[in-house]
Amino acid sequence: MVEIQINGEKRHWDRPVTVFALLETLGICSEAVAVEKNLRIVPRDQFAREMICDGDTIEIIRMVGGG
Amino acid sequence: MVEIQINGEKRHWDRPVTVFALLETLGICSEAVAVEKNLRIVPRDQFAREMICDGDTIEIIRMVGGG
Amino acid sequence: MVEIQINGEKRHWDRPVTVFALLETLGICSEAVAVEKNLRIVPRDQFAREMICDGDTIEIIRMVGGG
Amino acid sequence: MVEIQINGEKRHWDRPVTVFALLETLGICSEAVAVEKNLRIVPRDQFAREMICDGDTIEIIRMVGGG
Amino acid sequence: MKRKMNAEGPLIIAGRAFGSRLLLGTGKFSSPQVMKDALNASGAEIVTVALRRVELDNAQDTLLNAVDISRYLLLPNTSGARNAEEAVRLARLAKAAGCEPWVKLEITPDPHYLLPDPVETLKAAEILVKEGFTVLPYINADPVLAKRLEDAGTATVMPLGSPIGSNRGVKTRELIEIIIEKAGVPVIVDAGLGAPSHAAEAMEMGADAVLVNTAVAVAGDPIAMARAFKKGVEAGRDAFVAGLGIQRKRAEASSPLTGFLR
Amino acid sequence: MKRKMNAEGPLIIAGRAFGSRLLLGTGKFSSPQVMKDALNASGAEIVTVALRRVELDNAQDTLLNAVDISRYLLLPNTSGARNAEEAVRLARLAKAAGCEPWVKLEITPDPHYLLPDPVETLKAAEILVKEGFTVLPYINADPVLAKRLEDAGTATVMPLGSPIGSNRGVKTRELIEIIIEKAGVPVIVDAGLGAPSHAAEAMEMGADAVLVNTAVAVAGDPIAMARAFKKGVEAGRDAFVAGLGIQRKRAEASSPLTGFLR
Amino acid sequence: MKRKMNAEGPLIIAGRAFGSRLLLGTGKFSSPQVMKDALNASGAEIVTVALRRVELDNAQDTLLNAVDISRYLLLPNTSGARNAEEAVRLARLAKAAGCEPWVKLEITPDPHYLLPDPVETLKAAEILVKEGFTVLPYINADPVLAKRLEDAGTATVMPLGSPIGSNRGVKTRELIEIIIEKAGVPVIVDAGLGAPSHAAEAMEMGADAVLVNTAVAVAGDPIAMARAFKKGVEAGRDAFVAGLGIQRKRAEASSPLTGFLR
Amino acid sequence: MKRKMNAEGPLIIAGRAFGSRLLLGTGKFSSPQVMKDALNASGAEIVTVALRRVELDNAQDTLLNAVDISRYLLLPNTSGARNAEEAVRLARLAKAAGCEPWVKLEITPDPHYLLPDPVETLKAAEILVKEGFTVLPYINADPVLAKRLEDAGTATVMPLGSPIGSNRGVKTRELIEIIIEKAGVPVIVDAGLGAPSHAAEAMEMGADAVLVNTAVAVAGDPIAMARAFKKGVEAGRDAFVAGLGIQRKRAEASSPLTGFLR
Repeated sequence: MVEIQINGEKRHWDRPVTVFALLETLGICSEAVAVEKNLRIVPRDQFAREMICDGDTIEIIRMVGGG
Repeated sequence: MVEIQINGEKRHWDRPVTVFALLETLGICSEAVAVEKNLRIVPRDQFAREMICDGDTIEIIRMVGGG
Repeated sequence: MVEIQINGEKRHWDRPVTVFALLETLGICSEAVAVEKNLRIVPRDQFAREMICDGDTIEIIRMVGGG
Repeated sequence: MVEIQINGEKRHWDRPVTVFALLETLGICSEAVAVEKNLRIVPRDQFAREMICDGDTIEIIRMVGGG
Repeated sequence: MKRKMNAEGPLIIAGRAFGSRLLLGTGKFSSPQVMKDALNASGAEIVTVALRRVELDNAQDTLLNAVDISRYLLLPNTSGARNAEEAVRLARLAKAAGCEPWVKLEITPDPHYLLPDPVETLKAAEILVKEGFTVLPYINADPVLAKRLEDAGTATVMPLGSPIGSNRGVKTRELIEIIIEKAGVPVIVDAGLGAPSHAAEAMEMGADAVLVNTAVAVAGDPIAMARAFKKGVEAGRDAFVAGLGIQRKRAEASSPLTGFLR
Repeated sequence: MKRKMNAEGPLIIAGRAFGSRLLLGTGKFSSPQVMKDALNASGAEIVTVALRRVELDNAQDTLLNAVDISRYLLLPNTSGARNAEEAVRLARLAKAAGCEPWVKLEITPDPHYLLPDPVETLKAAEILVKEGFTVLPYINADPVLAKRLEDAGTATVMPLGSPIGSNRGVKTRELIEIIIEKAGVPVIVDAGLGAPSHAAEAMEMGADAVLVNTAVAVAGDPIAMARAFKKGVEAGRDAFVAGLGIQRKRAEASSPLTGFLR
Repeated sequence: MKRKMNAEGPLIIAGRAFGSRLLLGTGKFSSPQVMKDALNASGAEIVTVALRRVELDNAQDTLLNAVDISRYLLLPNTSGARNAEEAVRLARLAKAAGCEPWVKLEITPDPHYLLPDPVETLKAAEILVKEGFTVLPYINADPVLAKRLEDAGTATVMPLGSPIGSNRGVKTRELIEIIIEKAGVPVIVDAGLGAPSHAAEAMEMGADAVLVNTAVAVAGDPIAMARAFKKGVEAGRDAFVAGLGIQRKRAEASSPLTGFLR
Repeated sequence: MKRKMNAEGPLIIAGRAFGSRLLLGTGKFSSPQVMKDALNASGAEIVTVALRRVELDNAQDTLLNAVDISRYLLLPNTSGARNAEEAVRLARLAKAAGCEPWVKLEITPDPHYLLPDPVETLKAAEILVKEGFTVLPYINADPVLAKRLEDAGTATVMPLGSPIGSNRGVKTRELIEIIIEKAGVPVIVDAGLGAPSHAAEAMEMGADAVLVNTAVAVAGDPIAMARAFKKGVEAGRDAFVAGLGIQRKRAEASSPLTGFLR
């Protein structure tokens, strides 16, 4: 049982997941986002390998309209 | 019975009156006003002599605050 | 011998001339000008008939650049 | 023989002098000035004691008109 | 500019000298007492008044009780007049009511913006001057009209800074500068001056006087505001006489430009 | 705006009260006597001075002979400093020269427009505040910088109205309004005020004081101009306290709107 | 504002439709060819001309050779006229010279600032309207005069932005806004527009068209400047039709205000 | 001004050429389709975007579906950042999200007026330049700060005209003129431009480009307004290149000054 902080919300998984799997589960297209794990950016080509474990803090960021 | 138009209002007297009497009756200090009778100005020194008769139109004007 | 005042200058002719002839002599294309004779405008279709005699004052006006 | 840099100018004395003596020699009223010796401010109550030796750099500053 | 000749002297209108260059209106004050105190604080010597019908059922005259006529020149205006004829009629009534033959000529056909009618104003001015009135016409900032009124014999011209009561200041600066340059009679900037800085600006431009009403009458503290305008007018006039510096694009050091420890 | 609370009271800087809200610079006067008389006419209680090397061959101090120090707070500026280090050095020298530990902090790397450096100014302010100086920083009209300086412990902020000596007035109005709204320390508008109307405008906006030098020093008659600025500052302050009316697009009649003979 | 009804349609003057809202003057160009190319680049459909005596010793007409009359409506002005009589005489001569009965009525007694005379202008307008002329009067920014001219039957009003050739832009903004609000005929801002931004500003205010001459004719590159004004006028008109936002005192974020990583 | 050398050429930022001098923001549009059409009408080649958290329960990306990335350079801003650290973090995230290493650096500690912090902006710029970012910093109209940022290697400076979204135009004109005069990198006027005339004015002053968002996004018709700004920017640029005439106090006749029938 792992607890992850994602974009300020607590979420739970029954086991550690890759960034890629996380995004897939959340229905987020990985093409358009940036992911920070514990304040460190996860390069896109690492999404499939980078594991998210209990207690990790994740930020998933995307572009929106702005001036 | 005479009808006089004063400052746009109809007023009635039982006989012709002088401007002076008119002002007195209305409680208007004659020092501070100008009087027009049928579009003609009545000089202040004529107030006591100038008669107002039936059908006359009178304007009584004074100074008020203004810019 | 006739003396004509044209645009402020005295000019002389040996005989009265029509407006048309005058313009031709001066090398002015009659299409683009207006002519005043003694403060009265001469309609263009009168140029050929309107005689200019001794003592007449003529103004020949044209369009120029302006704002 | 000592050489002193004062306000950017080289000046010579035959022996080391106090700040106080220096100002007096230059005809500068010590009340209205500040003195820097080798980038270090010399407190006014030290003027009589502080010696200026060969190679020292002195700045003598005063108030002038300014906005 | 001949007008600058007696720059340090008093304001002279129709041969009459005034120590104050601030004219005050008497409209819109919350009470006669407040008005009286504001007039006092302003130092004004010329105060404008309007003419209206006496209310037959409420005939006591409050305004004149408050104002000590002897201290001020009461300058009746023709407010309400929509054309020359009405303005002339009001001017005559004002005289008959005991005013001196001075009139602030204002003709405003449109009640919305209360802007003056140039044609009717000139027409009325010509009539009133002939009748011996000292005419102070309220006009748009129109240099040609100002000149024509002066030629017709008006004692001043009173161009507007911005619409009456708008408090927007001297929005017509370019044109008022021309009026001042050309004028042979005093130029009094009237209408729209909402703050002492506006009055000071007009005076710095070389105006001979300003007229203020709304900005003082409706201020939070009309007496203090009257005093403020008095100072603003004096500040602007003093600066005009003292000679203002020109505006520069570049900066110009106020401290010696010898640089750091040089 | 807490600042409006003691609107009617004196100007208070670092716990010290001043009756006048006009600060005067001492640069560019044609003679010490003219400067002395102008200071006198201005009513200023704070006057700025610069620091420069004594000229070894011409050592008599003219400035201080003219000014009666006891009457004024001499506020040394750091003019000439191009960075924080030079400014701090000048501030210390000023103190050693007998000034109180007050300093008008100005750091202007570019001699052309003499505009202040925000980064160096903040750096120097932090150092000088730690050393116990009362710091009055000259800055661009930058509300965020103003707030940071206040947080760093400066006694005031001194935003510029327009470049030094340009006489162009309050060209940075929008931003100075924000500085005033946000400030917890006195806001002194400095630089570019070329006429009393400019000073009055700044005060009407709610500035706590203004500093003027060039406009007075180079005026045709500096003494009269000093008096004019004194009145302009008082006019603007009085108006701010009295409560200015709002600006309207529409006109608003100053005479009763009953129309002609109604 | 009825005028906004056909905001998206063409400019209509006296029942005649024009695709361009930029009128161009033909004075002061360095050569007929430059003028021709500038007219072309401007897209103007109405071009103003003046009337002068033919020089007897130099009679070839250069202007008309350059301009292809069929492409433009030639709008003769009455420049030089100092009163109504002279203006009427010039209008009649223009018609006799082959122009359509349209006239830009300008009466400027003072050669210095070339400002219009309101009284003579109204007088001349009344005469010319009776004679069947389509009259476009050049006036000061005077809303009451504008209304009177409209009532007299003029086809437009042409208030000045600032003095002719001064390039100072719309200095009379407050009053022109009122003219536009009240006008029932097209308002063409004339005189003083020195840059495309000035023309755009006038159009954004709701002006129906602008007239430009000096700014184009004396530009470093008149053809490029003509193109620039064409775009400026279109930009301003498009913006007026599209609906401009209001001006705010506060800032309003263009990016989502969720704050940092929220 | 070296900057005028390639006046007729394209806008070049960090060695990259752009045909359009109008940058458009993507905030506050009523719908992606409206935004797409407005971008299209504006002719912009650089469009700004913000970075925010994905909403976990509403994860579909609408913005990028609308914008055809290949046609535009997406310029991520650091809006929301209150200090250098947060800004740097956002810039890196933007790059990780697939943007090119370009960033519009904005650091606004105060959410009220959204004005930039000069000290934090310089600090972040130095870091990001070292990391190889092309940095376009949003700043107050501060010539000294602009120079320091240029020296630190930023690709442009982006001074504000007036507070973001205020639509008030170029209120900081005097200072932006100095920035343009001194700048060795493109000057892009950002924030507060509320109408095409404002954009044209900035370009006429010699700005290299402008950035607009609110005025277009919230217009009655954003697509038409985008087109209007496109024309306004081109008009201003063309006029700057063509060479504007100087402003005169006097009038200057556009018609021959020979007087009436002379």
